[in-house]
Amino acid sequence: MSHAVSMPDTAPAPPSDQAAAVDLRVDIGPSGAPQILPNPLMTASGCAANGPELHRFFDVTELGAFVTKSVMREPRSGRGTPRMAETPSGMLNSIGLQGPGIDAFVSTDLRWLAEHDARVLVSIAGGSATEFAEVAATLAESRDFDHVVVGVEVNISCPNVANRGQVFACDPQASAKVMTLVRESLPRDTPIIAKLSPDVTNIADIAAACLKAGASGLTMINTTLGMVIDLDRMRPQVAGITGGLSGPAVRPMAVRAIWQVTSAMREGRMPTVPIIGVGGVRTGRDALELIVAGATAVQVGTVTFNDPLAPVRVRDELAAELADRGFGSVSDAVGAAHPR
Amino acid sequence: MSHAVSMPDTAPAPPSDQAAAVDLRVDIGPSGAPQILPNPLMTASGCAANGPELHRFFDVTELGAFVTKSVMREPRSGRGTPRMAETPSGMLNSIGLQGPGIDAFVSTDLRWLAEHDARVLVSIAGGSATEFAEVAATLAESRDFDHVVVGVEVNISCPNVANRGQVFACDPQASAKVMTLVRESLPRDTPIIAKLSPDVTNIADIAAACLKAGASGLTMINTTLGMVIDLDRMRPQVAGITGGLSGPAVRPMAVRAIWQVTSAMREGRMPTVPIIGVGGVRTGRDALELIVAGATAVQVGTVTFNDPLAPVRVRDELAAELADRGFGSVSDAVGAAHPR
Amino acid sequence: MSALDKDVVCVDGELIASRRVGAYQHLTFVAPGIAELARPGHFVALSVGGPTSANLLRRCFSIHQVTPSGTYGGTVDVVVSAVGVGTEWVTGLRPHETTSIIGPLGRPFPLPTVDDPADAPACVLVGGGYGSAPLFWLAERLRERGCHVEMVLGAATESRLFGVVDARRAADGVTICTDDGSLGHRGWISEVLPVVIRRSRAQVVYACGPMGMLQSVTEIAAAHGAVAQVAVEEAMACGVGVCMTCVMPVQGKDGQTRMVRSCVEGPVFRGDRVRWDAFSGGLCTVPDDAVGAAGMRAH
Amino acid sequence: MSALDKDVVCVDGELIASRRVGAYQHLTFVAPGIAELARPGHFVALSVGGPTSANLLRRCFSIHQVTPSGTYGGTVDVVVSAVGVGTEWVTGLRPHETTSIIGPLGRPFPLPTVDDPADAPACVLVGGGYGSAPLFWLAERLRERGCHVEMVLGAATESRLFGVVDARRAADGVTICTDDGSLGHRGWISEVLPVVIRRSRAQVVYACGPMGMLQSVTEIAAAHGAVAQVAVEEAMACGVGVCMTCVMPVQGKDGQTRMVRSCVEGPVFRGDRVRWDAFSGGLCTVPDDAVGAAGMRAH
Ligand SMILES: Cc1cc2nc3c(=O)[nH]c(=O)nc-3n(C[C@H](O)[C@H](O)[C@H](O)COP(=O)(O)OP(=O)(O)OC[C@H]3O[C@@H](n4cnc5c(N)ncnc54)[C@H](O)[C@@H]3O)c2cc1C
Ligand SMILES: Cc1cc2nc3c(=O)[nH]c(=O)nc-3n(C[C@H](O)[C@H](O)[C@H](O)COP(=O)(O)OP(=O)(O)OC[C@H]3O[C@@H](n4cnc5c(N)ncnc54)[C@H](O)[C@@H]3O)c2cc1C
Ligand SMILES: Cc1cc2nc3c(=O)[nH]c(=O)nc-3n(C[C@H](O)[C@H](O)[C@H](O)COP(=O)(O)O)c2cc1C
Ligand SMILES: Cc1cc2nc3c(=O)[nH]c(=O)nc-3n(C[C@H](O)[C@H](O)[C@H](O)COP(=O)(O)O)c2cc1C
Ligand code: FES
Ligand code: FES
Repeated sequence: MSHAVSMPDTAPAPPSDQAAAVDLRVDIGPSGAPQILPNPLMTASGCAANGPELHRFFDVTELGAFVTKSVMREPRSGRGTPRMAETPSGMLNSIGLQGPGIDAFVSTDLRWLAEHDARVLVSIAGGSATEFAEVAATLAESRDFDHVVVGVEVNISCPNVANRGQVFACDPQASAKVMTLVRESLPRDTPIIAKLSPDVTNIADIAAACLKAGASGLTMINTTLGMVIDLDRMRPQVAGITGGLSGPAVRPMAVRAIWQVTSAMREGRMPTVPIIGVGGVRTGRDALELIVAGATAVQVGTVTFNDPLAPVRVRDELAAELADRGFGSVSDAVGAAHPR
Repeated sequence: MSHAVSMPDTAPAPPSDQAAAVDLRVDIGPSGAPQILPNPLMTASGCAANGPELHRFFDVTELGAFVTKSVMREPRSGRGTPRMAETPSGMLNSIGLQGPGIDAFVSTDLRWLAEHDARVLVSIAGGSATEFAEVAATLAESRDFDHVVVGVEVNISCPNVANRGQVFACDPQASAKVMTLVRESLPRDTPIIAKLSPDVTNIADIAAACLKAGASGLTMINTTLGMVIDLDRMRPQVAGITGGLSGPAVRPMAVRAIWQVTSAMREGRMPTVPIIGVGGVRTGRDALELIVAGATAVQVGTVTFNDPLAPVRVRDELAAELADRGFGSVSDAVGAAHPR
Repeated sequence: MSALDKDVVCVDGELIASRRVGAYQHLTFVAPGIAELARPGHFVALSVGGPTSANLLRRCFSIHQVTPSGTYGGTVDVVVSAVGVGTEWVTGLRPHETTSIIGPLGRPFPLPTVDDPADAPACVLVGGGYGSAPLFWLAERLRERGCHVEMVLGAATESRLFGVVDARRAADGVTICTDDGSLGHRGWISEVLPVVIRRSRAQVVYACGPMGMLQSVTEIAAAHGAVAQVAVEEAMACGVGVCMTCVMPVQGKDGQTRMVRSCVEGPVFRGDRVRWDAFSGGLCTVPDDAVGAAGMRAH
Repeated sequence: MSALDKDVVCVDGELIASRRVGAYQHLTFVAPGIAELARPGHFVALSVGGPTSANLLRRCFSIHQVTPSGTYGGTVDVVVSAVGVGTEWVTGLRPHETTSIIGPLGRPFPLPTVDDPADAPACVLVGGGYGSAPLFWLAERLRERGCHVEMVLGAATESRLFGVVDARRAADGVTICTDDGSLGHRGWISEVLPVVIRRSRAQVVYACGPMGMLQSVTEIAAAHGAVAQVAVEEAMACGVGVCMTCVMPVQGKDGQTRMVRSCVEGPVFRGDRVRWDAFSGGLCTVPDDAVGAAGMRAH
């Protein structure tokens, strides 16, 4: 027995025509109702505003889908400031779901996105399951719904007024109720993507409850609850006291959540549905990490604040990473790190 | 009404004699049985081995307490390798509680620490509540117990063999059972510090269950579950598949956990006991952040890998930070960021 | 990529000059494309820490001056006070090192429309500390229009004044004040500003500096019938309008108060539109009458 | 602080020279205190990324050579292959920049006890790629004791060999091989090593390089009745013995296999003590007969 004495040569990036040949299309639709996107890259809700701001940097049609800021029924001012703190390789935010309310959203924001031919994954939120349903219904009735909305992302990481403000996503029943009512408010074939919080003892339980109640897909993960203290003023740094932690710091939590839920699907503990991965994606390598853990599509959130071009850059880097590893398509790579 | 036009001058560090005047002593004992430590800085379990390694860099008596690697009943080889991955501002580890077993621990490791006059917080673990109790009993009977052991830290973030490997710390009943049996195995006045996992929906519930069952204090937080994928080999990076995420990346989660549990204590939802803060502490500022959130003492874990002198450096930096802000003692600063 | 209206660029900026000026560092970056688009009051966002950085968020700095072309292509100058990890990193950059720069960002200072230079309004430009950085360039533009320009520069102490010499060239009159009297008038800007406004019959007061000063300038301007245009400095996570962290309560033309993003709708606001009553002790609350405040009370 | 047995130091190392050598970067740091304590086979741990770094863990490098004193105080040299974020940062350091250095770490190569230089054992030193870095210094020490020293250097290609010229000075015989034949023998070290051992009647084979090579060297040495001393390279989070990430299964003198820390009990091990059977495809499993393996099966 003998071994070669060789250091792995760091291979140069492959020619871009190999990357260009990778089939980036993905399907985020419910089973039987494909919703094909030209590529898996999306903005993350609340990290991209509603279109015009990033359109200064790249054409919004370049994205697989544009994910809008979670919208509620009424206009909301959001919280006071400070609303953020920088943290090691991440940040803490406490915005308080500032937004125009669903009526203004459909007449102004969705309109703009429609005029610019974007594919839109609309994120909705509510303080009660009924509010979620009303927001969904208003959206479904809007003039642009049919041709621009590729799905509805249901942000259940917001406080449930009826349950002492515990977030819906921390309770399987509360999450399921939201999904049931949203399902009833939307056309049958609209993808309904439940966005989960990592701040639970067992994320697969919540995922299963959402899918049973009508969700057709999952987004993981929302921010994790964190806190920073202002040591000069000796009080919480953000006006909301605690805030959501995001960015590369939390990426290992996102990979873990996607992996756990994908494993549960593979073991038949819940139906297999598309997962949209989000959490700390900065590069094409990071996107690939979420994909091989089980995600079909990938959102870029906090990193957009560092690099407004990130969602499109990551798409191109992902194509190169896939080509590098001999993958002909994104779909081939989905879940590829799981045991066969 | 008028305002000064002045930029805050970045104040120089205060003269070290001011820092030297700060009373660093803290009490981590149960109520009625004070256990005074000369300062609040500790190593973190599993991040300092059992003494001799760091004694090359500083005298172990400099610490408030030396926290040993969690020890179980039997010797354990730990898992295969790779056991770690670097992550943004943190790392992932999957060691598998490698250790000598409690008998060799007391005869060799604890002996060494006793010979070097260390104050020792012994971390114990088990796969069942009974194993925890047996380890505690063996410890209590050891010759060095009385004069070196300042407390027992109960690492309940390990898999419960009886419950499909769910970690004890994820379940209030399982956690309580461990505390009850450990309590029975140790002298009345030994501080019993339950070390909690952040991977739960409601950490205050677990804390309350532990305290009710006999814990006299809490350590927060253990690592949070994460995962990194090796994109060259297309498989989980660490042999244990998932691993524990630690380091500055998770500090906002530690601050939040300490804050939440301290708030619950202040609201009378559970007894007020000493909290030992741990998670991402790199500097004296970070230690102060955990203290003003509610921690009485502070452990330095992952950062020791970057700077083996960190626990002692942080102690000195903390003294300076306290002096800077006019605190005469650590105790004055405990919980100082909470509303009065 | 389809053609977009390029009003902003993102470039790797190479540092070509870095010099200490009192308590500040004056940095010149080659940043092609920004100079052509920038106007006084715009800012740039610099990434910090290089490829291994744990600091994800950009740091924002007012553009001090620009040179559209030249030996190096366009350049952008900023004046930085090192107060934390990011500004320390930026001021520690050495020539030929690079960092990513996005700009120009925000809305610049509105310039008066002047038909006849004889009617050009007199203006006072007030800078607190490094807040004076964008004002020299503004003074130039105003004087090109025929405006009489006075400058008032204030700081805690002499080393924290920026541009005293430049001011004498850029403005028709300069008043200096320092808290400790180390240069100029001993005291606050608010003590000298009324005199300057009255003397110059200023109709517009431009100001850049700490929030407290901007409020004070706004009140004094109003008391003298002048309009205040103030450039604010809110903590910004993105600088480009996508994160909603930099908001503050500002009244619109319709009289309604909204939590507006200071990075895209500011950083320059009409002082009398800012709801100064909402700011206190480093916090800013949402006024009860703000649009969407009711929605927050619901939950 | 009470007096400790100082066998390790932690210093801010200033880079004073950095030069490209083939595919590697050869770096010289001023690191007072390390040179005095170091012996061939020791390594140092460098922090990476500076004060804003997101990379918390140190990177380990074999000490290539040391100079106890001189114009600059003691210096330490390392040879670095840029393969990832940390090594890219280190190789990108410019003279007069600093980084924290801890060392010397680990156990050095054991040197033969020689009473009469005439009886000194012949030794073969095998280096794969940058693995040759610590061997020249070792060769010197061995020849001081009277040992005949041969070196075998191998790499994928010429640019990945390190120290071919130094080898000719440091050793009594040098054999080069490259996978592609760009220099020396075309092929693997395992093909030339038996000849060299036989020719020199070597009793000790020292080796540093990739794991596969070390296993191969161990087998060849054993087949020729020589002892192999191999310096391994396991991923290390701390380098100082406190994290338990760098373990590998090694048999003790008592015949028992333990998961030992390669940073403190290694990086040099007797090749025949390493449980090569546990390594495969980048993973290393715990042998069933290892101390504590039963404890793992319990839960
Ligand atoms: C529009 C605008 C223009 C500015 N112009 C200048 C200028 O010309 N010269 C100059 O020296 N400074 C200027 N600042 C302030 C400068 O951005 C901050 O001093 C800097 O961000 C602090 O970063 P740090 O890492 O050193 O401090 P840290 O306190 O470590 O920063 C932590 C976080 O808080 C944010 N932050 C902290 N202080 C401020 C602040 N005062 N304003 C905004 N964000 C802050 C940082 O961006 C970072 O995200 C400007 C700010 C804004 C918003
Ligand atoms: C005792 C010892 C001596 C070494 N001597 C040298 C030397 O003289 N010259 C040289 O170029 N390299 C040497 N190495 C390897 C060097 O430490 C790694 O190449 C380096 O850590 C990779 O860091 P990175 O950030 O560039 O790579 P990344 O892959 O980004 O590193 C990610 C993480 O994995 C660890 N890691 C990755 N590869 C290795 C590896 N091969 N060995 C150990 N840790 C690894 C890193 O330390 C880091 O924590 C030595 C390693 C050890 C353990
Ligand atoms: C400033 C900010 C605002 C956010 N707002 C929302 C939101 O409105 N709805 C939502 O579902 N998620 C929101 N998120 C969470 C992100 O969409 C994303 O799930 C999370 O930040 C993790 O991804 P990242 O690390 O890429 O940012 C927000 C995140 C940030 C940083
Ligand atoms: C390599 C490693 C090993 C650890 N082993 C243990 C352990 O045996 N017992 C325990 O309670 N915690 C263990 N921890 C958790 C730490 O004690 C600490 O709670 C956690 O890492 C957060 O603190 P830090 O960010 O300062 O590291 C370990 C952490 C690391 C990084
Ligand atoms: S800084 Fe992000 S919206 Fe203004
Ligand atoms: S690298 Fe930490 S114990 Fe060896």
